Amino acid sequence: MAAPSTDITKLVLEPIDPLALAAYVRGNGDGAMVIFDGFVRDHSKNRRTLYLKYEAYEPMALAKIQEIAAHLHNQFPIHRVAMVHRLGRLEIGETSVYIAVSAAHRAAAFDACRYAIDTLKCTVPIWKKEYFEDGSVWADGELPSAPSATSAVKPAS
Amino acid sequence: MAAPSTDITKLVLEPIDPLALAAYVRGNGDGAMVIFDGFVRDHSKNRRTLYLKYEAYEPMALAKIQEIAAHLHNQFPIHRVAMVHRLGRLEIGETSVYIAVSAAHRAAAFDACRYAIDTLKCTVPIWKKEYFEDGSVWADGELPSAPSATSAVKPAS
Amino acid sequence: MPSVSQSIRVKVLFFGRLKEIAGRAHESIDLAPEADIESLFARYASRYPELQQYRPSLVASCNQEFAPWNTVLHAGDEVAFLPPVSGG
Amino acid sequence: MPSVSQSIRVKVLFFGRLKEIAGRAHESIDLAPEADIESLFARYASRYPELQQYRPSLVASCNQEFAPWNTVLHAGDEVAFLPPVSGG
Repeated sequence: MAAPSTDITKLVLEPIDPLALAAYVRGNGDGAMVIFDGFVRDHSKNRRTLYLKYEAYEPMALAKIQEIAAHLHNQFPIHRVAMVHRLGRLEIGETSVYIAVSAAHRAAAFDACRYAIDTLKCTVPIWKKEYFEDGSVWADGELPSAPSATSAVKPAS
Repeated sequence: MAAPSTDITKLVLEPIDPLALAAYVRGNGDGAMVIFDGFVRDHSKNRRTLYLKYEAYEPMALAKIQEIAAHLHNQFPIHRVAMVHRLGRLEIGETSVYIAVSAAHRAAAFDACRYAIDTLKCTVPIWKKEYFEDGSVWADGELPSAPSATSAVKPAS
Repeated sequence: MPSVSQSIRVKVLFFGRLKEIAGRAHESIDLAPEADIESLFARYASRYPELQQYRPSLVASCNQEFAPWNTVLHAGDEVAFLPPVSGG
Repeated sequence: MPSVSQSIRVKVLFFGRLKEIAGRAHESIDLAPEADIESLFARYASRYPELQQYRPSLVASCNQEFAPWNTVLHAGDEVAFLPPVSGG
């Protein structure tokens, strides 16, 4: 279930280079690439954002990103995947997450790219703190759907 | 129903510059951008492709692309759109169509980008000729769903 | 009163395979008043019989908008026969 | 035969808001054998009462995999309490 070694899955501190990732992902045998670029918005809930900081449970986050990439190859007829998340301090407009998926046909590339970001957002242990002029807050976030207690009590079916 | 003047809609002969388009489309008030990059595959139906040529009914094709962009703004909460199609001779790996959509939230950007390329592929009067080692063919293409005859005969409902 | 034989001139455009068959990208042609797009196509199909086989796969446009085949033409109209599109 | 009082040592990690409350990113702690993640959390909640309110919004991991709260811990396990994730 490992992602093919030709995928790029990374957590980085430095700015993400979209052109290099896109160039790597698109192959001459493909015809389509879909990219998701997530970046720092200048506001949050009507407050002006100054900058963000991201932190991660790094080894687990990387493993979860690699699981997602591997799952994409199992579920969709795609070629290559790049999934990169940046950590540390990010300024307004800077890319926090970049996902590129290439495929022979666009439907698979769209489906896979969307599945990747949707799954990343609700399962990968990364946290965002938003800094405003008058303070900072941890973003609300999503509760990962973790396994429930291993209990003898079964839910009514 | 015109696309906002801040959109980019173009037919071009020169190579498409993805970085410039992406930088233009993503704004500091957005958080998400979805990009579709369609490019020349090195094969078609098990034959090795040498290169492609695209031609268009240029004024109508541009008008149809602008209609699609305008429709995106009507249907989806998005910010900016770039839709660029290249014409003339394209080599393997070169981008033929590039669509970027920015939005505050990713779902709208995905939906709009996908709608744009799906609609472009079946309604915009552009034609592709594929060149192989032993000849060339016009691509099969899609029949636009044009208005049917204005007739007094109604279909059974 | 206009003569019943007065003709109208329209511009016709050919693309893709049709351009190769017609050997030209466009031409102007004189039609009888009340001619529709279907009858215009029939005229080209009689001049270039190879065109006829493509009729089911074509859509028509008039003045850069998709148009039904029974659209009646007027002087100055720009008509095109559009093969299945393959952009993207 | 091992003594019933023999303890196990596990590593505990704190992230986001929890790291701020605990004032540290990680520590090692000795637990009674058969302790589960829930009891480990209870221990921290008694040390840092502010933690308790976040319990419903947390998920647990053991050895870098999501784990039920009743997972029994073993020596050397790495446990983390994960606030709602907000990557992307």
